[in-house]
Amino acid sequence: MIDGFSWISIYPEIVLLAMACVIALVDLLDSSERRTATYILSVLTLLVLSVLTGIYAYGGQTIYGFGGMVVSDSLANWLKCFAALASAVTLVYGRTYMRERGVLRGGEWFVLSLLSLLGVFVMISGNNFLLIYLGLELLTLASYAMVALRRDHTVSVEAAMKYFVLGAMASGFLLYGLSMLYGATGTLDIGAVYKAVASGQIRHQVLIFGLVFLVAGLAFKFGVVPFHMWIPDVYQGAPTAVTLTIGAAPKLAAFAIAIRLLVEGLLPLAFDWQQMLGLLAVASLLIGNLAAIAQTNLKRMLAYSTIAQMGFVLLGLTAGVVNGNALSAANAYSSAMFYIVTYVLTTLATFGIIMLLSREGFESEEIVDLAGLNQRSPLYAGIMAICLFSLAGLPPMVGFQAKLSVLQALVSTGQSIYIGLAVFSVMVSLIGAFYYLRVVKVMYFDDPVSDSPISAPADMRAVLTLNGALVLVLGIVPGALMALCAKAVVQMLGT
Amino acid sequence: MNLAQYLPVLLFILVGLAVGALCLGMGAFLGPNRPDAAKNSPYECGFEAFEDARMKFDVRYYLVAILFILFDLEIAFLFPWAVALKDVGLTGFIAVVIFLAILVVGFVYEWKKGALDWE
Amino acid sequence: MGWLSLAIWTPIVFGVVLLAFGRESQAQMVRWLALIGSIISFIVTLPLYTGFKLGTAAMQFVEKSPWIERFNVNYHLGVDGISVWFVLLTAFITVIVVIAAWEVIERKVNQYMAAFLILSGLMIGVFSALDGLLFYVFFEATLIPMYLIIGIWGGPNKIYAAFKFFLYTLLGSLLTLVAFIYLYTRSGGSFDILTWHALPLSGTAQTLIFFALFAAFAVKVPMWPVHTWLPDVHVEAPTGGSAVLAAIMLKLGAYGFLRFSLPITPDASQEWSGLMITLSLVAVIYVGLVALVQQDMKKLVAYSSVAHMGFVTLGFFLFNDLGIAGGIVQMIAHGFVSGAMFLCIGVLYDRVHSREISAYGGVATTMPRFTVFALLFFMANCGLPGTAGFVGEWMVILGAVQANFWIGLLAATALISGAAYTLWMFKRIYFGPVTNDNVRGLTDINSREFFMLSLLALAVLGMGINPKPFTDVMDASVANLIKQVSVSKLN
Amino acid sequence: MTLTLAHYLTLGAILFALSVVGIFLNRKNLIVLLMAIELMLLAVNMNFVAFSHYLGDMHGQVFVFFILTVAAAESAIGLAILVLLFRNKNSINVDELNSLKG
Amino acid sequence: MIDALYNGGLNLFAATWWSQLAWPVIWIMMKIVVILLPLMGAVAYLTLWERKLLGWMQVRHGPNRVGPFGLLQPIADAVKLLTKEIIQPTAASKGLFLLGPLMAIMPALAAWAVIPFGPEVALANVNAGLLLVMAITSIEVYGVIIAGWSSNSKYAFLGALRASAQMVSYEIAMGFCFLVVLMVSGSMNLTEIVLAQGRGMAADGGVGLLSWNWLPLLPIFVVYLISGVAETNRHPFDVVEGEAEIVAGHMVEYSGMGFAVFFLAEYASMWLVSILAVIMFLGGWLSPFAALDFIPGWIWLAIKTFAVVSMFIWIRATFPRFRYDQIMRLGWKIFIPVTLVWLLVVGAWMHTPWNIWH
Repeated sequence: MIDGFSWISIYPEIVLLAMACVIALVDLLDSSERRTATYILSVLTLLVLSVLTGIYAYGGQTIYGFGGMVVSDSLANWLKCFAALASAVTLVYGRTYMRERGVLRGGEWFVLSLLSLLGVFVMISGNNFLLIYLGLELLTLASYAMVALRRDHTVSVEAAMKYFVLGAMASGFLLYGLSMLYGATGTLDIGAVYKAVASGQIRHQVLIFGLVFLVAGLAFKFGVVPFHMWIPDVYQGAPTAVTLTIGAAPKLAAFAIAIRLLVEGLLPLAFDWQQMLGLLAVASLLIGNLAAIAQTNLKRMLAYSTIAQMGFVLLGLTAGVVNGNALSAANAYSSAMFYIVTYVLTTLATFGIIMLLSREGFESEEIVDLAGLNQRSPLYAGIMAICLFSLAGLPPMVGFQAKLSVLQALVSTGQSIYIGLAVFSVMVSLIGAFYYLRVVKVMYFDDPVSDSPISAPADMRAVLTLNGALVLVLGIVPGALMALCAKAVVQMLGT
Repeated sequence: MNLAQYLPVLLFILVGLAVGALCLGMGAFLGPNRPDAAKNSPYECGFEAFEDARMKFDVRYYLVAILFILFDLEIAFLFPWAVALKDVGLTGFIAVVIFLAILVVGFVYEWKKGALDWE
Repeated sequence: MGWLSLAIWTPIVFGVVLLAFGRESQAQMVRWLALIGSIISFIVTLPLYTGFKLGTAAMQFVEKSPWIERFNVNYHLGVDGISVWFVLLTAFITVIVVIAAWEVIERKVNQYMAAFLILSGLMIGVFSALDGLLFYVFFEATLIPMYLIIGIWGGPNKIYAAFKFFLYTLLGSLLTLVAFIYLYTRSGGSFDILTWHALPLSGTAQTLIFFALFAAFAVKVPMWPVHTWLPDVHVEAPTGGSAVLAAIMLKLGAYGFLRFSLPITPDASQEWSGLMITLSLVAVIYVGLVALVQQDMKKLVAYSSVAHMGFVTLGFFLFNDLGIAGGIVQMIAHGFVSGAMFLCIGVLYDRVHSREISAYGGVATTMPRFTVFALLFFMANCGLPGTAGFVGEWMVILGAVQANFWIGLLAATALISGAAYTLWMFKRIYFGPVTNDNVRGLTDINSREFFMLSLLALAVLGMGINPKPFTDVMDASVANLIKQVSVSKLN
Repeated sequence: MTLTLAHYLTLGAILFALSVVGIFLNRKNLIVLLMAIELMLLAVNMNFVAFSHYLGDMHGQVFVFFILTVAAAESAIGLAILVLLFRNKNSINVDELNSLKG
Repeated sequence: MIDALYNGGLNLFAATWWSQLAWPVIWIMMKIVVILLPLMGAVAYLTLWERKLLGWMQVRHGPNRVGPFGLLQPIADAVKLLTKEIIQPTAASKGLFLLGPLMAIMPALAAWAVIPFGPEVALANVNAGLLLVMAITSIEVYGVIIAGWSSNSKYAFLGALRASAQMVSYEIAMGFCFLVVLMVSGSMNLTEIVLAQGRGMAADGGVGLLSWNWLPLLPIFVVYLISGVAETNRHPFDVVEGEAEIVAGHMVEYSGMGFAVFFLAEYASMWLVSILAVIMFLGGWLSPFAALDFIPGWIWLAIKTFAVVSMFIWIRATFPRFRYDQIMRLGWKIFIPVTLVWLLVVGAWMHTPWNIWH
């Protein structure tokens, strides 16, 4: 279904852009510190968007629009649906936090969040190097600004600077890779790139040269070793709400562009990029987990844990093609998708708790700040514990199912190297279990340092509880989500 | 496109620099050169200059620079469009209207935020 | 919803409900609710025994419905002669533990009770799961409540113990997961345990799987030399935690050998049985000697647990009827006895707050009623005929003699050391003059403790005098298991 | 001597390498860092334009147009962050970006 | 005659390097000189004309001592400035300090390369002419910044900041003006822009004056003129060098020829802005009425440009100096919206049946 414009393929983006503009203007009228109008409007927009994209995704149609620049398939729409939800949840969690730090006074946070989400959307839907790049930049530029939103906070600004430099460099790498691929294939369209690469007419070395840079750029965006330097600093330095904005929805986008570029565009080169991803994954699992142990700052620890978790996602992506045979592709990519979706879900709740506990002038970033949480609030301690166990990959949390699907994808290749990878990943996740457990220990076994009551607005409480419950429930009944991921990926591979 | 067309421009640029250099050179050659400490000190209405003049300055200058970049780029985007306006027709015009609408949102935003106020 | 599902979910639902009553003022209500919950949970397991059809090795009370369709994972439950008693045992011990915690636990009562109820449901799930993944989920999930139990209500060194427990057992089970996934792939996409039983596997694959499974189960049992976590954990865990740990959790590992290692990798099991028997004998003899020198009551019982579990694994790897059946009986018996032992220690600890054997002496004079119970359990622990402890050990030794006289002889010597450390400890604690004021001030057990201990005493005596209900149930299954083990799966 | 595609690509690669070296070796001034980033994008532009010319395909040049725009937006944000950093730390020395560690 | 000259030079040496490279360069240099010399003269005498006109407007004589009617005054000024010492402040950055004036005068001169003085009479009749003008004139701000920064004096520094902020602000409005002109002309080639103004109903009817861009684009024309004044930092937008506030702005540390070069640049810019106004809005070398077509195009161009320049001086004489915030406000809050709106109006207009630019 290719026609000239196919506006239907970009309705979500149009709505998002229009509402971002409207909200920016509405915010001008609202000078209150709480920004209720902006807040409600933003969250409503995001919810409407997630419903809209959800309906699209459920319909399962694949629509190419604008001469093949844009693709709206069910993979894209599900990812968009989850990204919109993640953003909405982020806004709910972060509002009080940001208000107490006086950052809400500008109202930029909402607009920037929406714009970064727009970038995410464009990345997810982009079927052309140019569009993917633009989406990426929209996302990252908004993110840079958000990290620096606390203007008088040295650490935030420093984190923003680091993020900026490394992020810009990452874009540079990605672009350089793209330029090489463009030169080799003569096209920016991913479908056409695929055809050109599959034809076997193009010199392998040129493609590999481009691929190396491309993978490096992607690795930056995922934040995997050795391109992970920004993750800990940014996670720690940014205001927690912004950390969440960066750590949640954009991960979905990173996954989407990895799929679009590597799978849809360069599947014939899978043998090469799988090797690279495998190496990156091993390094991230090892370094992420080991470095996390040494952390005393919770956000930093979670940052390193993110690195390790992304290693798992990459592992899922490496198992797609075996011996030039893409039979296990659907299995592998859907496992990676399931992993990343559930990871985002879990991350939302963990950072939600961190924000919940931080008050004006108190960040609650250190692990010891969680001491005795169980005695202050069993509910929140429970949610946090569920999330941490999930991150550690313990059943019956959803993290287990995610790790299971990735391991399953690895083992089902039947290759001893992949089985070796599976065993290795399992071994290092034991290290991971250690530092997650340490946080649980602090929450449950240590005595509280303060007994001030934990208060949160009703919407945040409700969403947080739901979020935590979902981490558990999805672990017990993961079937639907898994099937959804599988269906989306199969459909994507089919077109 | 013929690059040779631009040779005169390049030459003119060089000549422009040369004219400036020539004037300065002649001035240096013809004029006296009798420096002394008071003469060579920065102009400070008679006060001693006691610190580096490159001090912090009002952030609004910086803001102007940033806004300039954005608007100038946007003009750069419109240049090709303007040239081809008669060819791209109504569709092209509407596309640019959308483009400008987004720009105007930004413009209104910064206006209301006070980024354009100088007092 | 079948009886097995009820048995699993009743305690879990009660546990989750209990979590909602966190206020101190609700503590009493929580206790009663937990008691009612555990009793109901126990009652719903009874039909499993009464309705159990003898003489068949087939799975009974089977429930099967799709769970994760993408991986062809089913919610597949069922029990056979090997597992059915453990379901009952688990539910029974949970009732005891709830009673035992009645006055002792004052902090976060609801969480304590909830943890045990949920743990109980999860462990029943482990025993009744017929789907590999389901088994694994239950198996791993038990770590979380146990970790919290040790960490929150444990002794001074609880954090070290909790981490050691968690990481040791997690390490093993993660490898098992890989093995499971491998089996899943090899079997063409099935997590069904019974399918795995029939799956032909090459020798190398069997060996690798055997050791991957060994990693999880041996740690859990625990077998020498990976038993070191057990004494530490027992020492630090609260009484209830120790009881559940010794009575049931250790059995998860042994049960895993029966359900997975032996039938899935029969050739590897045969091949490595020498090693397994050696490790078991080391556990039985060496650890028994280690137990002899312990100063800490709980540590002593913990080492004795390791020794007793050594009997169990020894029996399993003899590959004869008596050995395996004896091992299972020993597991059940040890469930009652070790649970009782820890509760006895708990009774003393609650009063004196010391676990050092030397801190006691002459307890018999101040707590006569309690001493009677204790004597019974201690005797059972060293395998006195007429108690539960005797049957299993005796069967295993007979099985060992059947297989190889020297193994039987070595195993039999362990009875002596078992008697030695148990009785010596008993003597030091209960007999002799009253050594200090603490002991002098002891009050005898109250009616709650009396009730709790008599329940256990009944079980221990009942099983010792009439073990037939236990062995009858398992005959067909054990015979089937031996058939499975003896048929090679190579090629 | 005629200029071939390879010449342009080599120049692009050299520029790119220079910028990467600039980013990693520069320990003194953040502005230099920003300039290195711009240089990196220009190196990419060089590639795109060269390819576009030799392929006879306009898309590459369109891409360059967008890269330039993004580069401008990027430097705007980069400078904004730089100003904030200077206000907070009174320094734009790369070595002084050290409050985050671990 | 010109062709003969060119061919004569071409055949001077029978070598490729000569005919391909050296002679064309020399030929272009000669043309540049032909443009440059009158331009320098015009710049010099613009200073005189400014003082004269100002004098007359204020009912006085202006310079009248040096030569008849003061006609030699510019030369005297030049000689004076030439013989003055060029002071280099100790605190200044030496290289940049000298680079500043160069960067100021270079764009003011180089932009003339693309200015058409008649049909086919342009040094470089390039297609991207307008873009080039915009690009080159943008460099002017570097001169200001470099001068202010390198002087290392507070007055210079602040003056440079003010000047550059003002210049870039008005550059946006100016860019929009260019844009609108482009829209209606459909070409960036300056010759083409002029020629496009010669077409249309009014021109066909013999009244070319009415088909020039100034009428349909009147708001844009006004904005352009005023932006032009601001862009050259002329009165009443000359707060950057306001004597009362910051003395001479970024030029405060310059003396002698250093100062003179800035001065030259300013006046050359004035000419440039004026001639651009004429080319874009006032029909370039076209005659206003068909009846006057006999007068050569370059005379029309000269007359029109002179008129615009004189208007600059007239404005100077008439208006009081703006406050800086007023300047910025005018640029951002009035000119940009006005040009934006007019851009859309023109765009829409061009898509109606009443489109007058075909």
